[in-house]
Amino acid sequence: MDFPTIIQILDSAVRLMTPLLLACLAGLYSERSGVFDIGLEGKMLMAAFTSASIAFVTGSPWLGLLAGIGGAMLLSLIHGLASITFRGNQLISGVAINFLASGMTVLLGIKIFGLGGRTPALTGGGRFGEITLPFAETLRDVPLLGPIYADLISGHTILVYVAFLCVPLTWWVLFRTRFGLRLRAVGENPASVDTAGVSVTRLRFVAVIIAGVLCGLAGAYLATGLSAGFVKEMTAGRGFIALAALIFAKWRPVSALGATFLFGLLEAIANRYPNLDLGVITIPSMFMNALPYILTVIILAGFVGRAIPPRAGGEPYVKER
Amino acid sequence: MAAAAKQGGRPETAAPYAIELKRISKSFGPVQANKDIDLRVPRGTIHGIIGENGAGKSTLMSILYGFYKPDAGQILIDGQPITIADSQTAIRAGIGMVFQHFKLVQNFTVLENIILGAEDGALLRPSLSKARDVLKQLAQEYQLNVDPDETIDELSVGHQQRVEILKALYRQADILILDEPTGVLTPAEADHLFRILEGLKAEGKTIILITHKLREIMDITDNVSVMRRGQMVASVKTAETSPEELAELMVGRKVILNVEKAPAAPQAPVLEVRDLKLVDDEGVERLRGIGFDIRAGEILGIAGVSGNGQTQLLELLGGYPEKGATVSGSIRMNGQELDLTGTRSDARTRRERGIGHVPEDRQVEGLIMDFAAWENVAFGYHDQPEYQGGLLMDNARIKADAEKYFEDFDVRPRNTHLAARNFSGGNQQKIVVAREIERNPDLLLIGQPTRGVDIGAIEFIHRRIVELRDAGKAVLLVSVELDEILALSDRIAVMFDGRIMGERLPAETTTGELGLLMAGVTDTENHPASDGIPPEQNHVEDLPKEPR
Amino acid sequence: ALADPALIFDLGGKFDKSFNEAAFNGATRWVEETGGSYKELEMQSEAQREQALRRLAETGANPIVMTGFAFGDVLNKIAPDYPDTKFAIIDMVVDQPNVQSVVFTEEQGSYLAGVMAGMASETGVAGFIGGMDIPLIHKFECGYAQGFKATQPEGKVLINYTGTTPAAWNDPVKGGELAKAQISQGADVVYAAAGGTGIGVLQAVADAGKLGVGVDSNQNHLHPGQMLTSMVKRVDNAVYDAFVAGTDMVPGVKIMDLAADGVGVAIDENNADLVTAEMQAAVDEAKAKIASGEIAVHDYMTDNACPVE
Amino acid sequence: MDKMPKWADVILTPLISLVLAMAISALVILAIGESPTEALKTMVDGALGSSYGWGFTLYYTTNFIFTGLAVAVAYHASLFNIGGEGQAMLGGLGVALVALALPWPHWGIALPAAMIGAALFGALWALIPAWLQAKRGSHIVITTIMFNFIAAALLNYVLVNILRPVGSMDPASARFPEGAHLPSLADMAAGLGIEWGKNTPVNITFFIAMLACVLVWLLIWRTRLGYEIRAFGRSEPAARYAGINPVRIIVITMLISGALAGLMAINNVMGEAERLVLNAVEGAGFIGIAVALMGRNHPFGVFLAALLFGFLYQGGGELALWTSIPRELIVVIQALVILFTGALDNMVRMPLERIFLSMRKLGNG
Ligand SMILES: Nc1ncnc2c1ncn2[C@@H]1O[C@H](COP(=O)(O)OP(=O)(O)OP(=O)(O)O)[C@@H](O)[C@H]1O
Ligand SMILES: Nc1ncnc2c1ncn2[C@@H]1O[C@H](COP(=O)(O)OP(=O)(O)OP(=O)(O)O)[C@@H](O)[C@H]1O
Ligand SMILES: [Mg+2]
Ligand SMILES: [Mg+2]
Repeated sequence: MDFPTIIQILDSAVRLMTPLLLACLAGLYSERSGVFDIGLEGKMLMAAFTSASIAFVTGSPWLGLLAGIGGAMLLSLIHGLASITFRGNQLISGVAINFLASGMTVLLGIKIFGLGGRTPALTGGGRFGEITLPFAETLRDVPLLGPIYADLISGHTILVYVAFLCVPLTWWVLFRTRFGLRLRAVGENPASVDTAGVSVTRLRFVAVIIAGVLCGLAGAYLATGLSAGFVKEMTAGRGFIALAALIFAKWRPVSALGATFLFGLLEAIANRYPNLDLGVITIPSMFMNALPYILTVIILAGFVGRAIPPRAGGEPYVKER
Repeated sequence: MAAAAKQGGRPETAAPYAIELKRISKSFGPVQANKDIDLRVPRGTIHGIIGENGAGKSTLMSILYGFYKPDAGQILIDGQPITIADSQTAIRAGIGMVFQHFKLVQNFTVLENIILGAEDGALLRPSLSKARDVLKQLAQEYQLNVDPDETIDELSVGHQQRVEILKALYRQADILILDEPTGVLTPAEADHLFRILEGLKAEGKTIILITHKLREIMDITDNVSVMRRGQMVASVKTAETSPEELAELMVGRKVILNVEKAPAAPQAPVLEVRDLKLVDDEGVERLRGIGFDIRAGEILGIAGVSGNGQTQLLELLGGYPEKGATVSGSIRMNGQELDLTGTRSDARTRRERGIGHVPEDRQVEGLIMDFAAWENVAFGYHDQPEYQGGLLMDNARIKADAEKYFEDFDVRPRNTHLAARNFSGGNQQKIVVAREIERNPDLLLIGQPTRGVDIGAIEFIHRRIVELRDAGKAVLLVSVELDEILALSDRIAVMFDGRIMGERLPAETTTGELGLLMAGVTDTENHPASDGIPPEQNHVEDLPKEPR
Repeated sequence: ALADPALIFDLGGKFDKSFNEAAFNGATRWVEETGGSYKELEMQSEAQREQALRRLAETGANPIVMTGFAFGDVLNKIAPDYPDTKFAIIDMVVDQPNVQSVVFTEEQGSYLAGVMAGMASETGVAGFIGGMDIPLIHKFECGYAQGFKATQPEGKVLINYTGTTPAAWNDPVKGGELAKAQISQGADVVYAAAGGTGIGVLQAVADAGKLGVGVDSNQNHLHPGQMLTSMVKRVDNAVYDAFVAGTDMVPGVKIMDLAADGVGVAIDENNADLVTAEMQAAVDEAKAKIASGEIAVHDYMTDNACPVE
Repeated sequence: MDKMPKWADVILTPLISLVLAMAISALVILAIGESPTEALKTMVDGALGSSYGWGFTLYYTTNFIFTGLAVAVAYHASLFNIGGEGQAMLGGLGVALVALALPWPHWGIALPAAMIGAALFGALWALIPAWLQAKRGSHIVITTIMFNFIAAALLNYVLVNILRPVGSMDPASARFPEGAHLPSLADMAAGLGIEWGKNTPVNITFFIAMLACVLVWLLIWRTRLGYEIRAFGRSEPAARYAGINPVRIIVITMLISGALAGLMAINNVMGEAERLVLNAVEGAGFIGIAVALMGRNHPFGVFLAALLFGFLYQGGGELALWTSIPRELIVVIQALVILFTGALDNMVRMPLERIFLSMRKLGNG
């Protein structure tokens, strides 16, 4: 594997991990506050649809992005209503949201565009373009660092950089601000927050809404960054992978970066080597496709210990029975 | 009703009361926890509240603190009517509360817990550094020393409670509510706490103290109110009442406050423990070579400040040392060696060997809170032959036993189909004790038997323990309540830092001496610190000498 | 009265931008020309196949056309129950007296696409991206590879399959990523046989300024100037013919090969500039040779293997 | 000391929730310019209006019962088994291997053998995640998600490269021998001289599913193992205090769970398709999660929820087949039903409780 190849694989990994990272951070906020969220998939899907639609109609990816955030947030609010206000089962609510999104997106798509659930392809200005960072070209020839800067770091859509900025930001919010302190507390022991005179409901809603925003970014990136429009079920299970990454990362932002990068990298490698020829046998494509998942299990079992979720996670806060 | 009319503790000063509750009512669904409660607490006094488990004490105080909203009634602070919608309001009104089940974030540091909800500014750093200074002052002022950077789960319950008190003080509470604060404290810790309370009182702060211990009431309260079945049945000046009267007011019948028991008639050793060592998964030595015997028909009391290995000892004897712990030594039960490791070392096997166990924490270990009471009655014994009907369990049989236990132990409410969590702690405890005692084990391990339990229940549970002993069974009693230890034990061993510091006979020792041992002060006279060989071994003939 | 024909789409749905859609177009053309009406159904579950076939047969629809090999087994089972109804199945051979089995020689069409790719490619590396790793798609892949190697013997064909779940047909993101991976390995012509995933592939290819090859329907319009061609599989003709023939549809195997214009490469205003004269010539030559049998394009299905690569 | 009578909690609340869900669905249908009443009529007729409709409804119900029970059993040990999909796929493989192994003389012999195959493969697919959870603490949610993908890859490979008959375009196994064909309810009814559900896929497995419900109920609430599973699920420390071995419980529970998921294959693979196709499970594993949660992890609840989903599936299928309403509408309706009956149930329960309390108060005086 020569250097350029490595750069290309890493470059691909970055693109593949970005939606996972955003969704993973979304889940992090929600679950740190004690609200489990297996509806990441659905929220991303909805965001992908709304962003693609609006981006197509208005021709502006930014308006699309707003719409994406709006779409995801709508589902977040449903999740909040069910699992916070009405203390419903958070898992059921999440499942419902996934169904709702996969149905609604196509239904609306057919109704609006009549393309069997797809949105028309976005052309030119309708998508987020790739940003070339300053001096990328001039620095390209610098050995080692040049290509890393020019090919790996430069040349992604704005949302990629946003996603990566979200990691230190999340860390800072979580561990350096009042909000973060309360957020972590409400996920560990809501009664402690309640008796300290802070509203559990408000905190959790804020967290769930932030999750919506991040899922919105993720969905918009899928539909208006990576591809040019919405295709039904286009999230293709990424929400669940993000969930896995979240647990993998033990609900910590920086580890989340690592975990999602690992998933991205494994997939990129599998893409690059679709059927490894081991001389004796060539591994069939199916197994190369499954490789990321197999390795995940191995790594999980081998190197990652027990993951303890936020203590109050999944439990609605009930004072009076 | 008339009870409220009997306004004892009203002082002559016409000054408005720090707290005045008028006709407070609260029900949880069908349960009326508080009914038309009146309460007046003069400023600068310590006011005791007593009552049976489930009488409504915690609820009433939680209402005052804005944790629950009352269905009806009025609250006045310093004569001003106020609606306490949430704890925020209560805190602003200068009310602080130490809940019986602490409201701390386990994996937060002390400092973080202190500032939670009382941060100044959106950034943590400044708040933390400010809190650090304030904490220093408070610590000196009230001898409330805790390491601000420890995480809560590293702290003993006693220290956790300090954190709760500091939380209140940090918020400048001048009305302080403590719900069963001494339930988890050693006598020393308790005395320390009371000195603090006296200090606060001297500063003119008002204190409400919920407790099940009449001695504490008599010692430090100015007035005391008694609750029963959700109502306030009396409020009297402490000076004008007696423990007996209070007990009767509480329970509604005469209560014998001191255990009377015949002298023990010990026989052959049932349990022989030698050089027991346990190192937990963090590599901390929890047991450093414990050795003792318990003979049939005697109660060995183990005194000690909580966190000195008693829990590990009980769990190890009970057959479930914490995960990843390494253990060594020997345990003999009725002369038979018990496995310390492997599949035959589990709790199930221990029970087969005739060891019953009332765990220290009834809510986390002793019961499945969501199971119906009758199901809990089989817990741990669910695989006993008599509960099996072919492939299935014989639930009818279990229910029958449950009814019997409820009858024998007077568990209230007398409804075996309620979930365990809907019983008060006292009654929860009765269920556990009943389960273990009715099995009539050769050896009963019993930890903190009466923690948080009302005197009616305490009297009852104590009596049953003594009866078991008189039936020729062995009992290992672990308690942080010295009174309890002294009242029940035939022999007392004191644990400190994973060792047994020495053994005493109740008749021949004093709280003072025990207190010293509990603090790790080994005395020079003829009781050396145990090196794993029980002191009395030399005068117990029938003890098989082990090869060393 | 003359019975209405019926058309059943496979799970992909009629707007799969691919061969279900092609079938739909055929039906639509028939409607436009004859003004007739027909019944159409979309599957949503495996268990419904039999239900749909029987219900249509019982409601008197005739002929009944279905797209996709997945119907083969069921059709084989129920066709005898409706001897008076004519059935047509695409991509599968069902040996029943009242069934017409329409099979396409995808390898031949793909061969032509491969030839064009061979001539268009400057790097000598071509890419192929399939949906799921199943025999049908290997047919495309193998023909394409043969055509490419025929023009660039030293050339290389990169092959990727998107996934192993139904999502593999609807994952444009992964499709795009695979395309980028192949491009980064030098591919400058990429052929997508992956349904909805293909949309992402062709998009990524166009973004990178490389050439894409569409599949099934004529997809040249997706990225004018960036689509070398599309390997069209005239499912629309098959459906159209069946509908036109109506109840007189001839049972038996109907092979839609180059000769029958069943497969081919689309050349229209969208890719006219890309198709050089010699490219055109090469394609025509290959066509002729295949027709004459001089070139025998290997069919993956015969031995589950591909001679090249 | 409940706040309202049990019947109100288990019957009234879900019913009202269901009505709400349907009301919203109606609005959605209106929004896409179709007629709710027509849609409802089509669905009810198509799913429940004829023995034919029932034949499909019950077929889907059977699938969902198995996957629902699988999730429910694991849930009692507080294990969230998202792997039903993969376990059911492997179960299908087990069935196929058994069915194709011998020229079975009679289904009566083939069925038990195939059941063993299905249960075994399903259980084995659950074993690894279970073991990793028990021994290494690897979170079962991740591992089961991963194993769904791995199962799909495995099945893809096996069908294309091993089980596919030579020359067949279809990535599917060969047809099972006659002797391995299960009697459909139609056949059985016909045996009794009744004309019922001709050409419908529902088959004898339906009874097996109902039997499974009863057995699971017995297991969970009447056996020692069930007692231990529930106890462990509620509190691990308590379980250890009671001498319950966590590793044992986790592994056994997941084996049972996986086996149940695997058994679904008896219905769809052996009973319906009579061969193994790539897309055999069709997401039933995920529906199982909804079914279990909605059924409150109680076998009877699971049965009802499965029936409801069977109805929605078949009714929705009819809707898509015979009207211009897109099939995705049904997914939306499913979502709303799950949401209202499963997650927003307190929205209905809370006011009801208040009503009943006040009624009781009036009653008391
Ligand atoms: N959150 C709650 N939900 C429902 N019922 C409750 C709740 N809290 C208390 N109760 C019920 O209200 C009654 C009074 O409970 P409370 O905690 O006030 O008693 P208590 O006097 O504190 O008892 P203890 O001495 O055990 O602390 C009990 O019957 C209890 O079951
Ligand atoms: N959320 C709740 N739902 C139902 N009952 C409750 C709830 N919270 C507390 N209780 C009941 O209220 C009563 C007293 O509440 P509390 O938490 O004070 O119990 P407790 O103080 O631990 O009892 P004890 O003081 O005897 O140990 C107990 O019966 C407890 O089971
Ligand atoms: Mg209390
Ligand atoms: Mg209490």
